[in-house]
Amino acid sequence: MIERFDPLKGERLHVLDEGGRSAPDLDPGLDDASLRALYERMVRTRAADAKALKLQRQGRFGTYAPSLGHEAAQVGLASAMTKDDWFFPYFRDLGAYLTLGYPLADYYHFWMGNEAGLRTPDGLNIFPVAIPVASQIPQAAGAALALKLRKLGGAVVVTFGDGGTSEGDFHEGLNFAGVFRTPNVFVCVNNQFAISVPRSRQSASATLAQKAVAYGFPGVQVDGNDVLAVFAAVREALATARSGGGPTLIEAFTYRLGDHTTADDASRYRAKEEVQEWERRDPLLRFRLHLEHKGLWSEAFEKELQAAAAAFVDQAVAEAEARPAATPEDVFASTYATMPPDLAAQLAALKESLPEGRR
Amino acid sequence: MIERFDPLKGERLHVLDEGGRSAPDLDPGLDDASLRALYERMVRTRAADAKALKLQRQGRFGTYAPSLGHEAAQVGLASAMTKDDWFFPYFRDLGAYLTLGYPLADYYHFWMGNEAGLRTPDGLNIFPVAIPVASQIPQAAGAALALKLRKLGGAVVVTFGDGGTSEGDFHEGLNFAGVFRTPNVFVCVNNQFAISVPRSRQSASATLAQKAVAYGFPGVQVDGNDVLAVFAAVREALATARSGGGPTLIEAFTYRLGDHTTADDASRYRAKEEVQEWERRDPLLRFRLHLEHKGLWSEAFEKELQAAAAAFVDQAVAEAEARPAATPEDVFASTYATMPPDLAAQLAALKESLPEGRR
Amino acid sequence: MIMTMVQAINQALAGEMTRDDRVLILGEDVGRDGGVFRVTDGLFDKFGPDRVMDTPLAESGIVGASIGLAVAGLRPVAEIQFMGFIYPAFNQIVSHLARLRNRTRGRFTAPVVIRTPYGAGVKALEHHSESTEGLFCQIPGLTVVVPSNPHDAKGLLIAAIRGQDPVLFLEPTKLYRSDKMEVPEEPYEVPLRQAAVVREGRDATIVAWGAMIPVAREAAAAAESQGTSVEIVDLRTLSPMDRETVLLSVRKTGRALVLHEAPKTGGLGAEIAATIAESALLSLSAPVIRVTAPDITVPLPKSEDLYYPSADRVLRAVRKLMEY
Amino acid sequence: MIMTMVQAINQALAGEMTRDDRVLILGEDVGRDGGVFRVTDGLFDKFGPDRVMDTPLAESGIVGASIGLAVAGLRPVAEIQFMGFIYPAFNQIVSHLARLRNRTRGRFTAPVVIRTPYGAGVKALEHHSESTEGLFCQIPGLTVVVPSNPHDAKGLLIAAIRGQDPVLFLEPTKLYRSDKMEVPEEPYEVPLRQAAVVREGRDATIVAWGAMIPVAREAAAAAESQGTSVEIVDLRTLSPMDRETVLLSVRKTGRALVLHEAPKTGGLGAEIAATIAESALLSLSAPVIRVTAPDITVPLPKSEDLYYPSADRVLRAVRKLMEY
Ligand SMILES: Cc1ncc(C[n+]2csc(CCOP(=O)(O)OP(=O)(O)O)c2C)c(N)n1
Ligand SMILES: Cc1ncc(C[n+]2csc(CCOP(=O)(O)OP(=O)(O)O)c2C)c(N)n1
Ligand SMILES: [Mg+2]
Ligand SMILES: [Mg+2]
Repeated sequence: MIERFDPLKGERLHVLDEGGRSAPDLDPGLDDASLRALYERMVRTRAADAKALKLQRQGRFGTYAPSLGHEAAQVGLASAMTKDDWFFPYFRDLGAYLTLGYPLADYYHFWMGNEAGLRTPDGLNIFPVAIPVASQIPQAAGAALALKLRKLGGAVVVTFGDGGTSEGDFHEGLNFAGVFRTPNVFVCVNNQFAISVPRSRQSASATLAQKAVAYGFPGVQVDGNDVLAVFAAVREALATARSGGGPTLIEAFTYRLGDHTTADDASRYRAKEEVQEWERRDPLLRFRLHLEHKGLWSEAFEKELQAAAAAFVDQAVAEAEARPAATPEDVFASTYATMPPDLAAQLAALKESLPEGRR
Repeated sequence: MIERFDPLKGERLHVLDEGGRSAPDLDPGLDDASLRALYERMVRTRAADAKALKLQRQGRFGTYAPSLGHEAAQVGLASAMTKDDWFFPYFRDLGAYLTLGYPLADYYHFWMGNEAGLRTPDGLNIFPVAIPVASQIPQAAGAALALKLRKLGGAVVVTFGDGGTSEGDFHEGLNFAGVFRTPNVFVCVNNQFAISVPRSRQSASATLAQKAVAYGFPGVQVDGNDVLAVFAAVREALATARSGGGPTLIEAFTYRLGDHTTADDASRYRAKEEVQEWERRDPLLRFRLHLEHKGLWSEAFEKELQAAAAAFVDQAVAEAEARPAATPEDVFASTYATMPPDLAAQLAALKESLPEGRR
Repeated sequence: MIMTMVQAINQALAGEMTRDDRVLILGEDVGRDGGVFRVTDGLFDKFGPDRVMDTPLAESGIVGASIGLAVAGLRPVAEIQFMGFIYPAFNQIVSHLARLRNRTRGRFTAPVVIRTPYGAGVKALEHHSESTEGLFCQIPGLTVVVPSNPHDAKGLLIAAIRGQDPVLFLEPTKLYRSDKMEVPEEPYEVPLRQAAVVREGRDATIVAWGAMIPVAREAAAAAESQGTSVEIVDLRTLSPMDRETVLLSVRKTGRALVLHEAPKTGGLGAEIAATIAESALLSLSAPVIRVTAPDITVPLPKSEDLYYPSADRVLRAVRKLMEY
Repeated sequence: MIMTMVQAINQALAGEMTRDDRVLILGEDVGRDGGVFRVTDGLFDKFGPDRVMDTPLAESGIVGASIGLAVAGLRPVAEIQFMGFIYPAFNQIVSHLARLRNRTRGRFTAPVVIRTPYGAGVKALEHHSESTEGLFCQIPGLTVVVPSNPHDAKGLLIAAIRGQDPVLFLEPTKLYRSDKMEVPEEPYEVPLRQAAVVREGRDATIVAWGAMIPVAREAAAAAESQGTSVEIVDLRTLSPMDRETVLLSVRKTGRALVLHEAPKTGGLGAEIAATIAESALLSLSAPVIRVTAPDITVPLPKSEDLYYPSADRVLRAVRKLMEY
């Protein structure tokens, strides 16, 4: 399917039209439960994201990068993954985390300012979020090479933004993957801005998907607000990767509906009309229409999801905020496998200088 | 002309066939004097290169990266440049240096181990050679942006090898150039090896020229052993650049006939047959045949050139070896615009510790 | 006029761009957005897209391009969005920017100023609180500057832009808006390579810079009330270092404390302590003490207090110096 | 068996790859070519292309990929062709390799060994003589090792490969083939984080590492003939540093000289001198002296003698220490 949409010809893969009707020849053919699950994940993601913003305004959260508008891309790609696959996320991936089973309390805990929240639970193959843009990409290529060499069967999905494609690490990572034909799926979430810098300033290439031409593997642009399109493309790319077919670059074309982070004011560089235009293309709305067409959506169902999501989120907040603060030991202990004597001495001295309660 | 050869279709620009006959529709139409000059430059380059190797074996030269086999690429690209253009070379560009008028004595002086040899004579716009692979590429994009902003009219040519295309700086440099539509001509001298690493290990892309697709400007693969093809392509790309048409990536497909450097032994990783095959495609031989067809070559002419080249080279060696060694002042003075007191003190202390003659 | 450091830097940039049309700004979000800290606010509208250029998201490209811009006759002031993101440009800085003059024996130079927000103490995201000045103070050819107040920020930046050497200009985010002071409207230079004694004292010397100056002042005030008179040397230019001013003060007070927010081992404090021990050993009535962050990665906000030097820790160290 | 450092390192690699099939080598020209210094000679034929991998020419990619390889269960030994070309990988090293354990509180670790030829003294090309260990000795989480002889090279590399932390393993090119010594055939570990007293003495201590050890020995021998007994501490692991061994020696001799080939300012010598002044001040009968390269870029071969510390300069410094 992917090869049918040539980015050099400006073609883009859609499964759902704006009205939520799916193209029969492209529909991934998920059963009702799976379709409902996709929607539920998007609803949860949005609820968890909204709560994070609220907590930030209340000073209970650090600077936060909202996912509003990215739900279809995040949930779509993660829903196509299996337990054997690895995920190398970037900093705007809430829906993918939740879909893969990363505890929301941990996610919150990290964004509240605690390293402990970055400790991926055992059994989950989720690499810690990369803050330095694009630095995770060569790492993901290396992890995929390891899976290939060890014949473990899984594949590695790595995400990054449109801005991320400008970094040298994007190039070096994709080039490695091409040379070693690693089982990688590179998902560029093109929300058309890198903070205030528009996509046109990021690269003169007509699409970001076409950059795959430089690395000798396929690239495809998909509608990032169409959860089925993202799901279908990633599922196919993963199958190709697992079967030794090599990497794929997928550009998910979408739009960031919120500010870059809570420290940003997008109104300085984006016209209200443009934002409104994209609000009309809300990925949740479109998929809800699809479910309606299939008779899988009702007010009651919606209420149920919203209520469940709210409870889920409140529970996570409570858990995260109940976590004890990191002790000095916690902060020092993981610098090396075993603590050097000088560092131990620094720790002891620090504790002495701390008020009772903080030691 | 460039757009007629699509690297994605595996097309490559040749002007001369193996027998030295030129394709009428592609021939740049140089007059006899210019054609002879191209040949003379290649002959000189080869003589100067051979001498460097000889000096190195005699211990009169440091480790050296020979240009044997690259003469057509080097002379062809430099012959297309004008005084207003800038050149950002890499470490295997002897023929380009000579063509642009860089004193061979200076070139030798540098490779003999003296910074003074890197001091481009006033009036020449040649940036110092980049040893860290690909690091010159974003610099060349910046210089071109300056020419554009200052409306100076010139363009910037930057060279690098096939290995150079794997570095992040290649990507960041070409991407900048695409975004700012800078007057750049990027010439990748693909000699099919990065030391021992074959081109196939460098990237999975079928050609290196096609990487231009990622940056939104044209790329073309030319026969790098065909001086007229390189000249014609670079001349057209320069014209495009100067007239605001933006950058071009030119892949000059050639072969390194010698070792990577005098510290390398290419026989460890290349079959003799392969080398011999390419020796038959010697760029000088091919162009000599072309001159013969045009009645522009004779034994006498060749003798003349060889004699002149030998004299030119010997003169440069004598000059370079007559240069005084750098003084401690020379070595300290250009670290900052004005020497900090501590550094001056270090200089004084060093001189004290030196034998009379070395101060 | 009373202004913050952000305003002072903005004024320095605007002034130099008006004075010299070769000066231009490039970086991520420096244009319409005015920079994530609003340091370049208004400059895009005032000078246009050819003088204030948003670049692709690529630090090596930004510094590499700046070298090319400078060599071809312009005066780039590049912004790296946070010091934690300068590392991708490290090769361009170390191998080229700092060496170009020497490599060409002066034929080509790269008078590039790289500005970047620097330091912790503002509970920022991971990688947004780096203070790795020590990495850059061991690179011959590079000048490293850190202002500690709005007045110096303006004057030092103007001096950097007008200078002939590449300058890494580190702006303490903690001080961007924390205090305001009177800053002259007209352009002026605060000379590079000169430390300043920002508080006179008799008993001990604190050598510090940037956001540690207010911490040092707080500790000094507390020490004063306990009868100890502390002198504070604001290094301002970290490299090349003004050793004279440091040694003069230490020879006078006989006691030295070096304060920085970077981890202890290999930090610039080591160079300062070594210099004092080398050149003022006989004046010392106590070993030099370094008050720094521990040798760990900057913790996330909730644990920042376990990392960031406090006035209280400095005060304890001063007492230790006095009691030695 | 009598062997060079190149052979010893080669044997360490071969031995570990035989012992542990998770160990693999990647880098530029490490395969068929056996590395530009022949350090990996024969390993490609012995272990095949999946264990000895030539990579594209991309240092950030090499280190970044190594992190991924390690996280996914392998034990990569990456080669950076020369230390002067490690800078493009600086972000991967500082922001990720050194921090991964801490960032994930131990859930993920990156036991990667980065080998790279290091140092001047062999009249190499520009950028091929770097000794910027000081940059890496201020990065929490990273271990930095420099062997000074074939025996240590083998044992330290084996310890590094078997260890749980990322290690930067700096191989002095000057020593690759300069001297041979008896090295056991079987694998053995020389423990990390432990300095060694390689020459006993009473009057003064020289702290050095790598290619400076032979220089120190030469100077010590000359001093001996002049009646001065010099002790030499080979640091071996530069970070985390074995301060105990250094201080023990200095407390005994009362005089300290730090010797390294990197420029003085901000070099690791500053940390050592500062440590001694902090913790052994009262034992010092003279200020610590640093013998280093001047604060300039490594000159090209013809001027290398103006940069590289000589035994003669060390000897003068020892005399100065004694005459203080
Ligand atoms: C190497 C690096 N440079 C700069 C930054 C600061 N920064 C954080 S996010 C961002 C923009 C990222 O844009 P994009 O890649 O499109 O992802 P998006 O935020 O739009 O999802 C920038 C410049 C960073 N985190 N890392
Ligand atoms: C950043 C960097 N890494 C490694 C090296 C070592 N090195 C020098 S030349 C070279 C191969 C270059 O190959 P290519 O770019 O194809 O140019 P060629 O030598 O074939 O002309 C390598 C790896 C270097 N100089 N710079
Ligand atoms: Mg974006
Ligand atoms: Mg090559």
